[in-house]
Amino acid sequence: MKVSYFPGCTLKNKAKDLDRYTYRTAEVLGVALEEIEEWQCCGGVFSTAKDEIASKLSSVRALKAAYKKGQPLVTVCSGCHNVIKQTNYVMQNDRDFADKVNRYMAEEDAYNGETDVYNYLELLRDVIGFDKIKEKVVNPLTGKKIGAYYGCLLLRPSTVMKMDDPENPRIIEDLISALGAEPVVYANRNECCGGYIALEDPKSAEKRSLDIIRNAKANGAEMIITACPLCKYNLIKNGADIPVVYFTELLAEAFGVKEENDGE
Amino acid sequence: MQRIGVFVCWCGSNIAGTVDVKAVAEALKNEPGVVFSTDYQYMCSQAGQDLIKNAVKEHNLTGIVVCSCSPRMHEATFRKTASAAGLNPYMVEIANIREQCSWVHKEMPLGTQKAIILGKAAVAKVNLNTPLTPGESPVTKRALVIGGGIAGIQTALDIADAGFPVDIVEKKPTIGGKMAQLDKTFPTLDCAACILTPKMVDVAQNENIRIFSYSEVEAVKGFVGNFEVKIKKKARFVDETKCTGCGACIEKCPQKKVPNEFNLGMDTRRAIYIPFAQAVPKVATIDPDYCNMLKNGKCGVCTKFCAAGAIDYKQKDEMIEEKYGAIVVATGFEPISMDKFDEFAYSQSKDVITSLEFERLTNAAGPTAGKLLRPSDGKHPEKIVFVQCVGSRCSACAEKGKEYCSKICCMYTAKHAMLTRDKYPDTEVTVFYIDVRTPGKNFDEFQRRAVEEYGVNYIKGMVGKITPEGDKLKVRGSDLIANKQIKIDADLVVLAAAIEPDKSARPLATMLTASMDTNDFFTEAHPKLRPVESPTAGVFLSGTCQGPKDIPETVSQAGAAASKVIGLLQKDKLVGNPCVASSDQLMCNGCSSCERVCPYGAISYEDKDFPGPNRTTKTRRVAVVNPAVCQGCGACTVACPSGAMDLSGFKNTQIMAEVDAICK
Amino acid sequence: MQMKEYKPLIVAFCCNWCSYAGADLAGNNRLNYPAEVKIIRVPCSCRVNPMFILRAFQRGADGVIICGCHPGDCHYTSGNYYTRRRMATLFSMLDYLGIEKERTRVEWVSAAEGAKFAATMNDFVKTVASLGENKRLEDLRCKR
Amino acid sequence: MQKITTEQLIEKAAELMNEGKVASVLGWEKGEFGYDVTPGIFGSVDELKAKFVYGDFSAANLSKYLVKKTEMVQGQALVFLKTERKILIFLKPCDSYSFNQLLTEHRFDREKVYAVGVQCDGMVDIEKVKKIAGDGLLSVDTSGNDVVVKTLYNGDMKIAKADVLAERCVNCKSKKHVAYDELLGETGEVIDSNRFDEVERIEKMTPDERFAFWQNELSKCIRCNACRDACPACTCEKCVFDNPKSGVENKSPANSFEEKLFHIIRAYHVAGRCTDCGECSRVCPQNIPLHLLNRKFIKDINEFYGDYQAGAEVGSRAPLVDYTVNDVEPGEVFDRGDENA
Amino acid sequence: MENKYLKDEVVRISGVDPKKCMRCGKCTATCPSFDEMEYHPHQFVYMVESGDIEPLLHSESLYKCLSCFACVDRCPRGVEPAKLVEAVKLSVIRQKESNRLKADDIAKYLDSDMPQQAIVSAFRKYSK
Repeated sequence: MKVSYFPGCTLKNKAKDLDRYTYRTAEVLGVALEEIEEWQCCGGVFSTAKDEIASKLSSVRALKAAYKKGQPLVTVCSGCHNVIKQTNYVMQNDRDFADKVNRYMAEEDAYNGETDVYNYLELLRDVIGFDKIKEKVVNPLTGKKIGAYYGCLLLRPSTVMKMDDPENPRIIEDLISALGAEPVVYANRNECCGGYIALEDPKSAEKRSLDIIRNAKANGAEMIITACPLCKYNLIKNGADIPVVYFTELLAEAFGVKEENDGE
Repeated sequence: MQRIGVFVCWCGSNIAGTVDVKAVAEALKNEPGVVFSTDYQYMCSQAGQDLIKNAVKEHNLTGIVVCSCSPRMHEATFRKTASAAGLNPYMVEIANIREQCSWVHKEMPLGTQKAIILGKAAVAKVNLNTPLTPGESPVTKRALVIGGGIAGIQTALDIADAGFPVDIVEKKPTIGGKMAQLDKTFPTLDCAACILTPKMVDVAQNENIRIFSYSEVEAVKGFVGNFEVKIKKKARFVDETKCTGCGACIEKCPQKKVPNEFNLGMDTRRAIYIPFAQAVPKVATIDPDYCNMLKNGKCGVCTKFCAAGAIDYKQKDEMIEEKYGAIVVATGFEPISMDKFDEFAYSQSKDVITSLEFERLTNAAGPTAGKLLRPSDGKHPEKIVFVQCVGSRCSACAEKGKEYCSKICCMYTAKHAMLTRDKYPDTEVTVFYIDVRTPGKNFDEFQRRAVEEYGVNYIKGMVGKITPEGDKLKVRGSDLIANKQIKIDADLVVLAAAIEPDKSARPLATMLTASMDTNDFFTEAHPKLRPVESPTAGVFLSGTCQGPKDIPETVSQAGAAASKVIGLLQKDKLVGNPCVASSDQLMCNGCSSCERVCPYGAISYEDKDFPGPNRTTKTRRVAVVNPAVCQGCGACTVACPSGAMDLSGFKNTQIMAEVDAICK
Repeated sequence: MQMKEYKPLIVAFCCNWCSYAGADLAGNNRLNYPAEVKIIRVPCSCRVNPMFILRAFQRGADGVIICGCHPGDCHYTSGNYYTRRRMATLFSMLDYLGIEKERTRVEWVSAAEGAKFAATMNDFVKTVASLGENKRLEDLRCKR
Repeated sequence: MQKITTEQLIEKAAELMNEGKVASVLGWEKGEFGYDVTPGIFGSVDELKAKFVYGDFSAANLSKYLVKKTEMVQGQALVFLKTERKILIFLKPCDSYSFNQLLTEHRFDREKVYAVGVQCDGMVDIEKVKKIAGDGLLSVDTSGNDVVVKTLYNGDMKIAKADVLAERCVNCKSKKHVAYDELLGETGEVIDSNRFDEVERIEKMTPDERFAFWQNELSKCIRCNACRDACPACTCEKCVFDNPKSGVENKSPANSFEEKLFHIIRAYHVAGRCTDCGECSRVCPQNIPLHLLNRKFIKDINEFYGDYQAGAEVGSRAPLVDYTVNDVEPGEVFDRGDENA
Repeated sequence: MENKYLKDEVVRISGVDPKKCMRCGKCTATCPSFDEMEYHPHQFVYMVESGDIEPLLHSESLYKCLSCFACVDRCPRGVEPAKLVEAVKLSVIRQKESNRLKADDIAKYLDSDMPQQAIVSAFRKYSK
């Protein structure tokens, strides 16, 4: 199957692992990722201001490119996913906004949020199926106790993201189980790591991250996996003394497509 | 042609002061059908009524028009007068020339002219009146109460005490409902079992009451006074007539791992069980989902130990059909699921519990024999946090919470907090509240006692997140008065879950054609004036099926519902309002428009044969109005495209005749 | 002007439980309103068939008003909700045919609102009077 | 021209008849001139071959006839019940809405009907042809996208079909068949049509202009009842205008008001049930745009209570026998009218 | 007048109806940045509703919101406090020369591992 793929700025820079393992595991699963041509940065974070249009145009362009190819749009990075999904939602539900955008873009065919947006996790669960994933595992990660860290971007606002129960998500836990490891459920897995405030107020980010690491460890996690480069950065920078890796890396390991010298 | 008498009342000077009554009587004399016209000072007086009676006899009157005060005042009076004179009471029409004429218009000519026109309209209408006889239907003198909680129990006892037989249908193996699970009751703190179980025994011993436990209503047909109900008695695999409730079978049953629903899954029971010691009927029931014998034919231990020989693995569901005159719905409530509120970590920690679970945890007959111990490790909790309004007053997301206030949580939380501090003064108890709502007798005093005497720490604010870590629950809440974020490392958290109608209510409402609101609470016939009646005649509401309420309110509503039922059942025949709708089947299309607008479910359809040309018979679907159920609003008459539906007393032709008379 | 002399004929359909009682209360409190208003009692506003309204106009009424219980207070629980839909669509249609929309009105009057009843009728009569005689409903067919 | 041909339909009908599935066929019957097609009932393959036609003038909506044709009649004359065989009906997309609406109102028995959906490429309005070609029409045929007309006085001519397309087809609301057992040709989608433009144009007139417009139109009415008789929503066992008990019975107008009364009441009686099939205007010998009354109700209902298409699904609740507690007040409707004025 | 204008502006930008708030404080209870804030989420809602927005304009609290949407998701009444915070912030930084974060400042904050995402997001949030 072929899907449109939006990697985003970080995946081409500081989070090359996330990108590389996405490609590799998708190949195992028979999914061809077709990178959107000349994609532009999503902007990192969604502006909730109803009157901000320009900052959402790059997302609309990506969505529209996928629509023209008749493909779903797949993202991996939580940040990109949140921005693109929220933009798609306003294009579907805010007539006034969509009209303005379409008029600005001045192309013949209007776009009204027709594209299906999947995070790679959702693609694995809803399109491929965790059963199929299980079949592809060659190195079961038996015995590993892994805490899923969702952060805020994948789940909220839940009325828009609709990925999972925002307070008791299962999607990454189910993936961990499918890979043969043992998921560790802990309450702070959907609390914020501090996000972009790390730039201006690293102390604040540190507090947020420590709360998460502590809670994960207290519940028995020996490793944390995430979908977000910024989450990973914050957790590692702020003293995670257990490994923090991307879920795609774990997937690659289980599929036997991770090489020892991979990584930056 | 009618022979109409017109009677113009002076009402002293009330009418005669502004209206020339003689001129009115004179003018109406010439209207079609009028054979007699007169005026009198006080038509409603005995002398005035006698005047009417005499005129009826003397002039062979077939219809009467009284020009007087509002029909809301004396229509009933003059109908009785007509009746006494041997005339059908519905041959009387009133022209309201007081409230609508003499009292609001000052000039005599104007008033007189209008009075004449109103009189003409009434004459025009009477010309088209036909004698109406109220329909009569017999009343089956037996009531059905659906639900055996405190609401159903109280209603059944009150009806039975009035001498009428009552059946209670309860889906669980015992009656008692939610109240049987409670520990103490606010605001008096008497034990729930102590006040409930004697009532349960009363029910069992009352000769007028039959209990169908472990049973469900399957189908309802008929109408007020004449319901036919199918009840499914589920197989309990124990012969109720033989079982003595000795409990020997339970002791020996090898299947010990069945979650005990009475204790909300906090401990286990056997596959054969009696829900609790004071169950009524005290009869064992085999749970087919867990019984080894029923599942794979291997066991049979209970049979061996049953001295009464009551065990019957071959027992089948049984259908009972019974007739009832009235039905009382008392299906009660359930706390909502906490699945969607995992910011409170209900699914993550055994030590986050609901208030109903807390009741069992403090109940002497509960899983911890009344000792307040943490479900996770059996330790005594030193810090307890109560969270109010979990899922109540929640308008953001319908699938998550309920927009309404659940009403009982403020009081039971105060009760829990108080009892905890009373029994374990070393415990630190914090209650997070949005508002404390205590409108009830001795309610606010009770809540203040929790604070002032028992030292319960009330914080205005909500809990935002609970993080289980180690053996603690890290509670993060807000204190809006101090403008602080509060962090408490608690040992136990109790969630005051919103309550919602029992899941069985919705299908039941469909069977009863009783209406429900968007929250699945049953709606009342009138929210203020008829709060215990459903809009469907003969169906009454008792307890929380109608809306959240506490025990005293439930009991008083249960009694009110019973009195309405008694009032209905003591009648031998139901005399209806004859001003009801009926369908001219020759013109009816069977299109269902009328049925859709009928608020009472009074309209049904049947296939009927009609003679066609050349000795043929045509079968068509036509509407049938049940006059015992119809209340006469007339909504159907306008919905009907062919005009087949009409309303006696307010027929299309009658109203048009009035229009014509006024506009002439 | 001549207009002021003109007295319109108003037919008011009142539901038995609220508005008719409201009219009675107006009477009890001696609140005056024009004698041009003639009330027809119906069990519920939902009994009012559009045919009655058109019939009134056909026979020379200048204005028709329908009074019922306030939404939510219907004696029969839902009758006035149907009235509301029926009359909203009917009156809009009459307006579409070029018939003065001021000649038709729906007003919710409770049994306690005697004053509102009188005020409503005063206002309605004034409004209809200012329009003059009802010709349009009669004249739609014949070009003059 | 229609993509689906008369022959294809006859073939399908013959096949079903020969299989014994259907006893008779409800379809379109040729007239004298090619453009005067009428509804017809066909009892045999021979009859079909002789008289059946499907083309640009097969405009009639046949669903209404099912009410009488599927009646449960027992007795000597008809033995409908004894046969297992059904009646075959051909449904164009707009007919299928009427079909569903009648089912919603329990007006016929679905079990007795075999419905074949037929692709429709738009029908031609003969009145429009006459306007262009003038009097003395000898024959009208369609070929491709053209209408070929032979006339007595003005010779032969070719007219683009688009120019003489029936108004209801110009503003076609749906190419989708909402009911059928079998489909011939293709079914399409619900179309975002401009069918309310004309209503809006009238709404935007001043009240005086509106009055003048309708006075002009309705004064043409001769009270022939064709609109009522063709309307698939007018299937009452007895019409109020024929019923002495209704208080409005009349065969011909007693005064000038009654014309208007008839059309207002008729539009009101079908409000919320009218599928906007346009039969009323098509059959009106005086060419009164009666559909503009019905469309006004449809437009109002859509605006006041949310979009509703009668017949889109069986069993839906018509808006005038429904309500919500927050419905618009009749007075507020007028405010909206002012904005338009 | 000034306040009323500002309130309308904030309500317009955010699309939030602060009147829906029932004052339960769950937003503040759940806010991860509570300790860093001078004005807390429930105060934002209350102060916008009452038009008392001036103090918010000068507060550091505007820049402490993480846009984590915990308050938005957990609010029982659907008030969406985070959107109000953002709208108030925008009404400040949209003024001339009022960007919180300037391009020249970036270098001093960076470390070698910081993902681009952080820089882009911060720019989006702190500058117009």
